[in-house]
Amino acid sequence: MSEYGEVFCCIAEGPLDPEAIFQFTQQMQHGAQNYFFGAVREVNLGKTVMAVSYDAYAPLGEKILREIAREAQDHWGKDLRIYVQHRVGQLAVGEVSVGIGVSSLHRDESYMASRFIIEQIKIRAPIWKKEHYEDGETEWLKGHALCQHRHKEKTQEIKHSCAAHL
Amino acid sequence: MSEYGEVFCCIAEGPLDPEAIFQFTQQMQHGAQNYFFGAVREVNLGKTVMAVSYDAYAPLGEKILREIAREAQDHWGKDLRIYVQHRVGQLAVGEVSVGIGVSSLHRDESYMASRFIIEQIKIRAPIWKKEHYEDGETEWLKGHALCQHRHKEKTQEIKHSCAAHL
Amino acid sequence: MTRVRLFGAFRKYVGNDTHIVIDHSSEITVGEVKQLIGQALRKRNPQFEDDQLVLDSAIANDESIYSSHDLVVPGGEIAILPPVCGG
Amino acid sequence: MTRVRLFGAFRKYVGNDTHIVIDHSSEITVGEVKQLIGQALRKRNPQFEDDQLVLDSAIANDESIYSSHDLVVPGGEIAILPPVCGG
Repeated sequence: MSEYGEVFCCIAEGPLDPEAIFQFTQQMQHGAQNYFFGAVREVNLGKTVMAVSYDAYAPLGEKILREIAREAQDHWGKDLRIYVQHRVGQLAVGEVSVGIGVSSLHRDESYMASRFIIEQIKIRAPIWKKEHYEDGETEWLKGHALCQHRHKEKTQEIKHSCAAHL
Repeated sequence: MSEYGEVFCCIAEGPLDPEAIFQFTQQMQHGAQNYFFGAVREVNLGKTVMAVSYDAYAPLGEKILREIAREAQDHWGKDLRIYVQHRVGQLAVGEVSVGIGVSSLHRDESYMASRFIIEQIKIRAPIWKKEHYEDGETEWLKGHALCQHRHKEKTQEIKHSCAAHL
Repeated sequence: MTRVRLFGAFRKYVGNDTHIVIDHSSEITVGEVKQLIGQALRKRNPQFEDDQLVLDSAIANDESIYSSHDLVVPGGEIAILPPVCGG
Repeated sequence: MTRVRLFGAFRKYVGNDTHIVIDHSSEITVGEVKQLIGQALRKRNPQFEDDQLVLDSAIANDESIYSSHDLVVPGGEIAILPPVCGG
């Protein structure tokens, strides 16, 4: 196939709707769909978490999500159909913060591309989280410094120079 | 956690309900959920497929699915919650034939266990498919010979001796 | 006598039937079972020639797959499982 | 003058504000921008001491992340992005 499959990337407050993600992602010609959902965990680094507040730079973030999706297509198949959604705002324990849907011709690409996307989100998407603990304390979590090397049209290079976790 | 997470395995005619799979799989304490859906592809080995008929030995098949799920728990975390469903009967192109849901504490286990389960299904589950082509012909597809070595309580050994694709 | 349930590619040799019957009065090995199944299939449908499919198949019951050292006692029901291709 | 949007851990130093302002009248490097941001944060909130966080952060606009060789022209809006931890 010579045309890129459709990509939907969104950073927003509203909850994720699995049904909508399934509807967007599935494609007649494809034999495989993989979905990943990340949710707020009750315990992180030994502390009991009550909620997590997500902060995001949405315009740049959505652009970076689209870049990541495009890299996945260039690597695992242009025809991949990809849905990526990340929430912002305060989420309770158990709530889904990130959802990824990938449909592809065969199963390998759907797993690989989905995994690639979540790993890249964690190191490249301008999103931050503040944990709210049971004792009332809050803490902005440490994270991955963003890559500040010039990388237009140099995807492969960046992947090595910035140690993206491929 | 010392107790095994809940496992649901089913081989049946009815269509898969993503919402039901999602409801079963998600778990409050877990930070990750992975879902895989395999669907009937329009083209296989260069031939245009109109439909696929799945035949299965359901009682043994469900038992083997439960064994596979248990192996995934023993390998990636007892607490994994696992849903596996495979359809039988005639499915049109695009219809989902197999669905897998895995929820786990962290994302790595959910991807790895899900992938393990689908790979094992393909080589161990007593399920067969007959493709229906546009010219009216049908063909039972070649497959993987089932392992006939004794393997009670010898999961590790079997994985090597029977070349399960881990 | 043992009833043998057929799956997958074996179905095409027996019309709408789901089983064939093999005749034996004592315990026999999985290898002998397969030989009897091949003979019974040929008897049921002279077009059956795929002895390799029988050799590549496993013998099982609802609970487990027989290992090549297991014996099959007469009077029960077993299944012959060709190479699988689910998913 | 450039408005600087703050995210993540920087927010805790500025109450309900979302931006600080840095004062410059000509193009400056990303390194100089970061120095000015550190000064502006300390002026805004004397408790700010996390110069390492500023050094570890990236400078960006809605479209892209500045490389360390880029220059920032006055009069616009940029953002300072601490190390990220989405997902």
